[in-house]
Amino acid sequence: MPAPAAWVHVSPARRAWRRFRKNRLGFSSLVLFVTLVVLSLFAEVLSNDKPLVVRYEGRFYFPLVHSYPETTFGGDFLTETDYHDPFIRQQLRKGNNWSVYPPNPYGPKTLNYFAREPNPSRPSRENLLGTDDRGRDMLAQLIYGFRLSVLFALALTAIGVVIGVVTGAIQGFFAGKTDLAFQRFIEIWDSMPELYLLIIFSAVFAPSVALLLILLSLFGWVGLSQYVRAEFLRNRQMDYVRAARALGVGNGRIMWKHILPNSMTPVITFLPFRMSAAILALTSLDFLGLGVPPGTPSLGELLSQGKNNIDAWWISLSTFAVLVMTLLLLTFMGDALRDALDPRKADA
Amino acid sequence: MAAYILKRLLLMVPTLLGVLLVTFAVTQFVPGGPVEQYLAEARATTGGGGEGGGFSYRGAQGVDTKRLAEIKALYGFDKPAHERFFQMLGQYARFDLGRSFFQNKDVWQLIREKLPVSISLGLWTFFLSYLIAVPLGVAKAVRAGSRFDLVTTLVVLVGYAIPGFVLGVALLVVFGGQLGWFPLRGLTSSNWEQLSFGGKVVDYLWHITLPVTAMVVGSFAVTTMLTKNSFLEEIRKQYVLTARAKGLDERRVLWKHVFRNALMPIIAGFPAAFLGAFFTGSLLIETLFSLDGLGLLSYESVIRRDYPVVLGTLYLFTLLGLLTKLLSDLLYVWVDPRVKFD
Amino acid sequence: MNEPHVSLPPLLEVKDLRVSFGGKEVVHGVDFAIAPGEKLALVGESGSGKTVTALSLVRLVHNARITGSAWLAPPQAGAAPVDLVQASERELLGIRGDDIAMIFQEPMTALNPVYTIGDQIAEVLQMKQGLSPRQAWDAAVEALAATGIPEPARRAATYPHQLSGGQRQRAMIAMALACRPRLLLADEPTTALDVTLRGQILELLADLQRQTGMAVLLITHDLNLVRRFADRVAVMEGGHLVEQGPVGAVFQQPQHPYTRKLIDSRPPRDVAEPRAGEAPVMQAQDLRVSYPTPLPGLRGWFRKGEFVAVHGAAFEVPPGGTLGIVGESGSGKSTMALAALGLLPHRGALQVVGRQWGPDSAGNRGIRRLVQVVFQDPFSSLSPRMTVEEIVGEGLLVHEPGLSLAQRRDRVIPVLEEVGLTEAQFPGLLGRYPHEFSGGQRQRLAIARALVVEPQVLVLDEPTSALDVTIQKQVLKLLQRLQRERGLTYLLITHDVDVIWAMAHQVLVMKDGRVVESGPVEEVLQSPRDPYTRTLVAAAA
Amino acid sequence: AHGYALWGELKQPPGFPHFAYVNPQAPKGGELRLVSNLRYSTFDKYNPFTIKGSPPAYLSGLMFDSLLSGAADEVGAGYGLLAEDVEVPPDGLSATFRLRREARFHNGDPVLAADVKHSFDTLLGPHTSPAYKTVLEDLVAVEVVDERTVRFRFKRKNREMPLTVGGLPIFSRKWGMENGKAKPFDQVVMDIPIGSGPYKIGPVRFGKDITYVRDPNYWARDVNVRRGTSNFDRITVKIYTDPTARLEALKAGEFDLMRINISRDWARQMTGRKFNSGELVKGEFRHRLPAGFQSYILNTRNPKLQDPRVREALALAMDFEYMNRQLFYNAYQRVQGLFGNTDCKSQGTPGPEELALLEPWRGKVPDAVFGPAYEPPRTDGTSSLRDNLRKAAGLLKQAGWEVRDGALRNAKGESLVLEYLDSQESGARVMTPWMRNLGKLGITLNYRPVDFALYQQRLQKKEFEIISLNILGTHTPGQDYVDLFGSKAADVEDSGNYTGIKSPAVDELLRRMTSADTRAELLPACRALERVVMYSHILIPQWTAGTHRMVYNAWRLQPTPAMPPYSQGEAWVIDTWWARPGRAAGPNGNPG
Ligand SMILES: Nc1ncnc2c1ncn2[C@@H]1O[C@H](COP(=O)(O)OP(=O)(O)OP(=O)(O)O)[C@@H](O)[C@H]1O
Ligand SMILES: Nc1ncnc2c1ncn2[C@@H]1O[C@H](COP(=O)(O)OP(=O)(O)OP(=O)(O)O)[C@@H](O)[C@H]1O
Ligand SMILES: [Mg+2]
Ligand SMILES: [Mg+2]
Repeated sequence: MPAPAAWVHVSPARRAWRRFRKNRLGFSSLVLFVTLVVLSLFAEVLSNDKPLVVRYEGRFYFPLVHSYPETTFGGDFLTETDYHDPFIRQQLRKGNNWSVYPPNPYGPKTLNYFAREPNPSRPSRENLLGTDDRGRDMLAQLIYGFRLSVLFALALTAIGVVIGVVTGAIQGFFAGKTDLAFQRFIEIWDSMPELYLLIIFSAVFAPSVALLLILLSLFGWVGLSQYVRAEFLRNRQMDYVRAARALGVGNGRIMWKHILPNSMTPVITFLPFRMSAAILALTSLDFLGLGVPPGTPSLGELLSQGKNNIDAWWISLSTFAVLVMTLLLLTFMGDALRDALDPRKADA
Repeated sequence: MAAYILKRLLLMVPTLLGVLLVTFAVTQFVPGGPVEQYLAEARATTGGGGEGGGFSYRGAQGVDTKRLAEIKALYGFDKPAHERFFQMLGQYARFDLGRSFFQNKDVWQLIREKLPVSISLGLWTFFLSYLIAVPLGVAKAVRAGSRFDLVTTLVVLVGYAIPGFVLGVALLVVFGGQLGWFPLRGLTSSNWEQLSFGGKVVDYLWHITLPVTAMVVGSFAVTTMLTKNSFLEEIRKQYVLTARAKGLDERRVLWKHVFRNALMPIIAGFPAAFLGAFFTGSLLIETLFSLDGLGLLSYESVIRRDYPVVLGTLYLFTLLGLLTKLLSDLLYVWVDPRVKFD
Repeated sequence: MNEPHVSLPPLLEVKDLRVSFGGKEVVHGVDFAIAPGEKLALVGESGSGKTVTALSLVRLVHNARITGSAWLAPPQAGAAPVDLVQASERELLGIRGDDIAMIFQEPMTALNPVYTIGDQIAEVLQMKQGLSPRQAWDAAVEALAATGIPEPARRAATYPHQLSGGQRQRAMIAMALACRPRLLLADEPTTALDVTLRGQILELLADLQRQTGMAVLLITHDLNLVRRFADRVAVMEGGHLVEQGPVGAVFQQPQHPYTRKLIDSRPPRDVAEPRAGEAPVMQAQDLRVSYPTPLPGLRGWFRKGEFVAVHGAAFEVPPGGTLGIVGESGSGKSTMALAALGLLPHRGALQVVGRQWGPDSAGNRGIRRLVQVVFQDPFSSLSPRMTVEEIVGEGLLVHEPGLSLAQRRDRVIPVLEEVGLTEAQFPGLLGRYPHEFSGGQRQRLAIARALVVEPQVLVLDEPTSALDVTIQKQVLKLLQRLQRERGLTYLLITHDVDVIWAMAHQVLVMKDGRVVESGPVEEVLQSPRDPYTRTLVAAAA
Repeated sequence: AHGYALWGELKQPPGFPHFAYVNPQAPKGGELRLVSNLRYSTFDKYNPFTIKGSPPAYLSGLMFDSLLSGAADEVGAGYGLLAEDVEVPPDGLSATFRLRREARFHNGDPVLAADVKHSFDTLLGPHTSPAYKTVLEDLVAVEVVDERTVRFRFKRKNREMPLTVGGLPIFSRKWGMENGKAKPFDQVVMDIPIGSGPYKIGPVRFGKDITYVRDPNYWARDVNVRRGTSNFDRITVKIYTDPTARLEALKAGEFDLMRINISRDWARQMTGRKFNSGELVKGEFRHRLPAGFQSYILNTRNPKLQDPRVREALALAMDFEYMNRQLFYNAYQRVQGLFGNTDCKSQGTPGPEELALLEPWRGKVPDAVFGPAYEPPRTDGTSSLRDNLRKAAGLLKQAGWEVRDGALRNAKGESLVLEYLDSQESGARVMTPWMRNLGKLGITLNYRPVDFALYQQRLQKKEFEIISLNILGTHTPGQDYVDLFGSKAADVEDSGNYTGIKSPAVDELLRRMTSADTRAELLPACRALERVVMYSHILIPQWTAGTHRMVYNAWRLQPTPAMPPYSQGEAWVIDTWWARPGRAAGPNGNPG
């Protein structure tokens, strides 16, 4: 019987990947999510107030790459051109001049200065999803907000998961004194007046996304760590752990290879939720002046705008839709991942 | 076991000390203590002209240094920090939580007053969310991958993704304001005293429907998914086969055999959920429905630098938190006899 | 080939049963029938599909496609028979437990870890016989007692992980028998039991059979058992039923070559003499191991009781020697082995390769490599989320971190081959997970895992209990060869006197936590002094 | 005299029958339902004067009388309420009040001089808000002359003092007495105040609602300053902690009156069944209250903001017309100067008196002060934003700032980056257009929201570049302006001189203002000051609402025909409106 070579070299990771692929919902979620993230990485091309190409008086200009002062196009100011300014638009339309704008001709900070309705204005031909309460285009806000929020959430979640898993694993695995001491530490740490710490920080530092990431990471791991600890407390008593010990496997590897894969349920379950919590956390600190720097588009900010402008349904509805979609994609991916990591699921 | 419990109980003393010390130390560095806060409040006025005006200025109302010293003494800030700390510890040892800086009450009394609201919201939210989430999670696990699973995931996640306050506002506007089916604020009607017992019950339920809904809708997604995944993890193990081979019906297999094995992660979330539900409350929902609960109390005391309330509630809740945590650790052992803490 | 043996209409008639996992068929059309009250033994090579066949009769195989038919006669004459393969889940609910009970091969993983065994047995009684909780509990204790578990009342209140391998197995049996099924599927029910207990269990089965007319499908490797117990025997090989017939006939005139091989195999004694004069590799003096047990009532809150599993044991194993440990189930053999491995706290002196086991396991890393172990319950000792390659290769990764992936693989594959697991037989072997194997295959994985690091001392706790005689022979031969070539030292725990005979230099007999007899194998087996040893030897003969 | 006026002329003669703006025949009865307008969520005491705790809304106005009563159609005047006579000697160092014989506290006791002294002693005591001590800075002593005569002695001549002391609440000595002994004032918490006002405390649901009930035997019901006022039998104040819930409750008919502060709510939210049916009515009432000057404050302590041309350029980039249209629903008017809506406002070119004050400083003050009055830049009509920005760029260039590498830089290559400090995130919305326009000039304006306490701290220490301040106006500017613009205040921590302006000219004008003896002296000084301050470009004026925006229930409330010009809005309704008979019970008996 010839050994089918294809089988031999299928690593467990490949097998897991195959199982992941088999979950159609999860896999298409992954594809969609990655596509969205990648697209949002190119947000500048999709949604921007600067034209992609300008032809002005016989010459080509690429405002996306280069910044041209307004004087280039016959304006008054030496600062970068505002391509939405009616005067400039007129200039760019004169004679043989032409320009190509991105599909959505608004950047994250572009005000629709000439909107017909007070801000927030409802969806119109100009602003497909309306404007927010500052007069910025909602679609642009969503695109850029999605990018920032998702990247931020990914980072925050990753950090939180790593710390949470490591601390939880250590407590659960060693139990006894280690656990006792660590738990007390967590109790003290967790009851620290977070808000005051944040206020102190905000007095010292100017708000930035990085600072926010650090601050939120300080406390974001505790919850997960409790779950991981519980799982480890149970699983460390399993026979296969004892077997690994007998084999001389070190504690680190026992935790990592033997116990952790069997303790992933809470971790995987929480991933999507932590992500969306992180997205919301981006603005929860705004009132302390610790949110993202004001004016940075983020989904959280849009949500709070939605709350303050309940009659402007287009703000809350579209933000909410993006949020739900993100959460759904993540959950389906999480489900598929869970299946993929479960060897008892049939894979071939 | 008793030794372990005793050890844990004894360890609560240093833990509490640590918590208090850390918090106290932090409060020493927070800009704008109660004195400044007081002065700012005395200076700022409400109302005024229009939007974006910062705070209003009403002529010179500067406070000279003598008066400043008086106010400081009023808040006990004339003494050095360590003295205040030890004084506080002495009080706490006797379960005297001190008096609020800004309200004419002691901390106990404040907490006691806010408890009905917090317990009302917390109790219902806690029970409803677990009572719905766990069976739903089990049902989803059994039917993993089916249409039912998909649809419920969708529903549950949509519920989760709506921030509580947005949902609260929506409920309030639609069912409270537009339709007028539910009251807009409070736990009871103004004629509560005159109602019969049954009437009181109905009135109470009528009042808490909207806030509890707003809190519950987002609260069971996590538990549901956790239950589902935890069940899925267990459901393929061999002992489930044994249980099936014994001829047990599906309900018994799930609820007796799998359930207890899958319970660990659910229990791990208990202390936080419990404390969160009962004692932290929800600031936004409380504000929205004008419910005067602990959420609002904690938030306002933090923002106004009402340190006795901040520290007093912290002390109390930490103590309760430690106890629930001990309880949940003991539950681990009870649920899974293999768990050992040594 | 399968003319009905008894004239009664069959209780169960299996036709062309095929089972496949993910497109790969492992049972290729099996036909057999069992009459009421009949005892059919299913024997066959490890991995030939016995367990899968049995499980598919109650449709308890995950992710498997089952075809063919298995008609179960109705309890009352006149009602329609049920096809177990096609029956609805609801129908099966009524059948499982009531009509067909199952004893699983690996009791550790098959028992619910969070309920006491008493609970698990009583549950059946409550459900199926409508007993009150109290009555059910009492009946459960009785059922345990019937299986020969000492102190059944106390044991009923313990959790599966607090029992010895044999005790778990008996708990499993008690549970299956509790509901008085019409058909018992017993998958290797006695592997962890010593000969005397085996007799007792068979007695128990026979009793029941007399009382209720229960039919038994006995899956086993133990041909003695088959001879003594079964009416008919069916032989499986590679997913096919190759031979079937009355026990006497098959044993006297085996038709199929595999059957012949099976019947002829008896592990030959082939032992190299240990290197005398050298310091013993493992040495124990006055070894005492105990487990904490809860005390009842309020006292239990403040103090823990102690169950002493091994009292004052002493032994010595010279390099290249084999110490066989036999003894009653629950007598403390596994406990002693675990202590010898430094996995349990112990008192008394214990020296391994000239070193004392320290209290902390981290400092013992060096010894770990030299001392390896094959656990009694292989399934639970294999990490469920690791593949064969990872499981077997792990020891290398830990002890020879310098090896590349390919080098490791080059070491892993031959060892697997030596225990009879080849890529040819199992496509994708290296990437498989433990649950995708049969009981015997898992046991061999555990052996391979221990062998791959080339230890000096090997503790083998029932290493061949799940292996059919042919594979057993192959494995024992391997062990003997390794001993000869590399001077390996074995601590061999087994119930199988044949295995002892084939392998051991010295024997140690345990009962109730004490060593009752020890000495060179010839001496002990040929002129046993202790009454227990005597029964053991007599029963095995 | 029967009253006291800042500048000596009372509008109403002695013995006038009632104020012109009330309906003396207004029927009494019915209920007025209000919503609490306080910042904190509950009330926990009935004593509005102590430091700790929060009293219910409207309590002190409804329960306490004062010696004098203001008139809503007149500024700087008070007419005797508890006092039937007030005498201020020409030296202005004291004021003597004679109490009315019929004045009674709620417990029936007469209001005596000793009560007045007790009230002031208490307010100046250790347990009350320091604000009282600040306003009574110039009070030296309160003397009981006889049973019903009380004299206040002042440190120095201060025209406002008689009005100040006449306006403070008077309460009984018996308030807070326990077994004949007075408790320390800070422990007087739940004791029902013993005042002499028109209302008493009725049913209370603690922390949720409070109802004030009219005292039918109110001693002053026929006194001229009270005639036709306090017409509602009950005034219920409900507490709603969330603004959204409050609005919804309004729409559901839970209140009879609510003042709307946010233009968006006013423009977009006031819809629904009750508005369509005409039950709820949006009322915009133009007032003549001083506009004050809500402005962006430029801190000139900062080197970047020291050049007036730079500051002017900043002002030019602010496009108020856009903001009003896009953000405020055209609800506001531009603030023009310091004294909008008052006689102190400067108009046209300076008159002779103003010139007399200004001439000595020619050259030391901006030349523009001698021209037409200040007017903030506009973007409608003749000039557009582009023009303004062009002008601003020109000014910046003169000041040595030019655009290089995409940013505005000075000779040293430093770019112009400014920070706007705020304590609420929502302010960003308003700042966005200005930030955008400044960006066109190459100026980066960062928005930096911080926690309120931190904000206070930075303000106190003057560590900011730009903030926004709502400075309330007054018809009688005085000492406060010294604190706002005086050189001395510029160096005092915690002073009101946020801009850091230090100008001898301003100091001199302020001196003239505070020492003015007549209005004729005061007004030119004020106007000259306004010109100098505005042309110094230290403030960028923002906007102001010239109206009170209130929603009221027209089925339940009957408004008086016209709002007196100096009314505070809600007070007008509470004091002078009455319940419409017939419909008063109302179709909505919703319990709340
Ligand atoms: N879940 C699974 N997925 C894939 N293959 C499986 C699975 N379970 C069992 N097998 C394969 O099916 C075959 C039959 O297994 P089975 O457990 O029936 O053997 P067995 O006859 O009981 O052997 P043993 O005596 O060793 O227990 C084996 O080759 C095994 O590798
Ligand atoms: N964790 C435990 N807690 C308490 N008692 C235990 C525990 N593990 C084993 N025992 C008891 O210790 C005794 C010895 O068990 P051990 O596993 O050593 O038996 P054994 O000789 O290996 O038996 P078998 O042949 O059945 O495997 C048994 O009576 C068992 O009930
Ligand atoms: Mg098997
Ligand atoms: Mg054993």
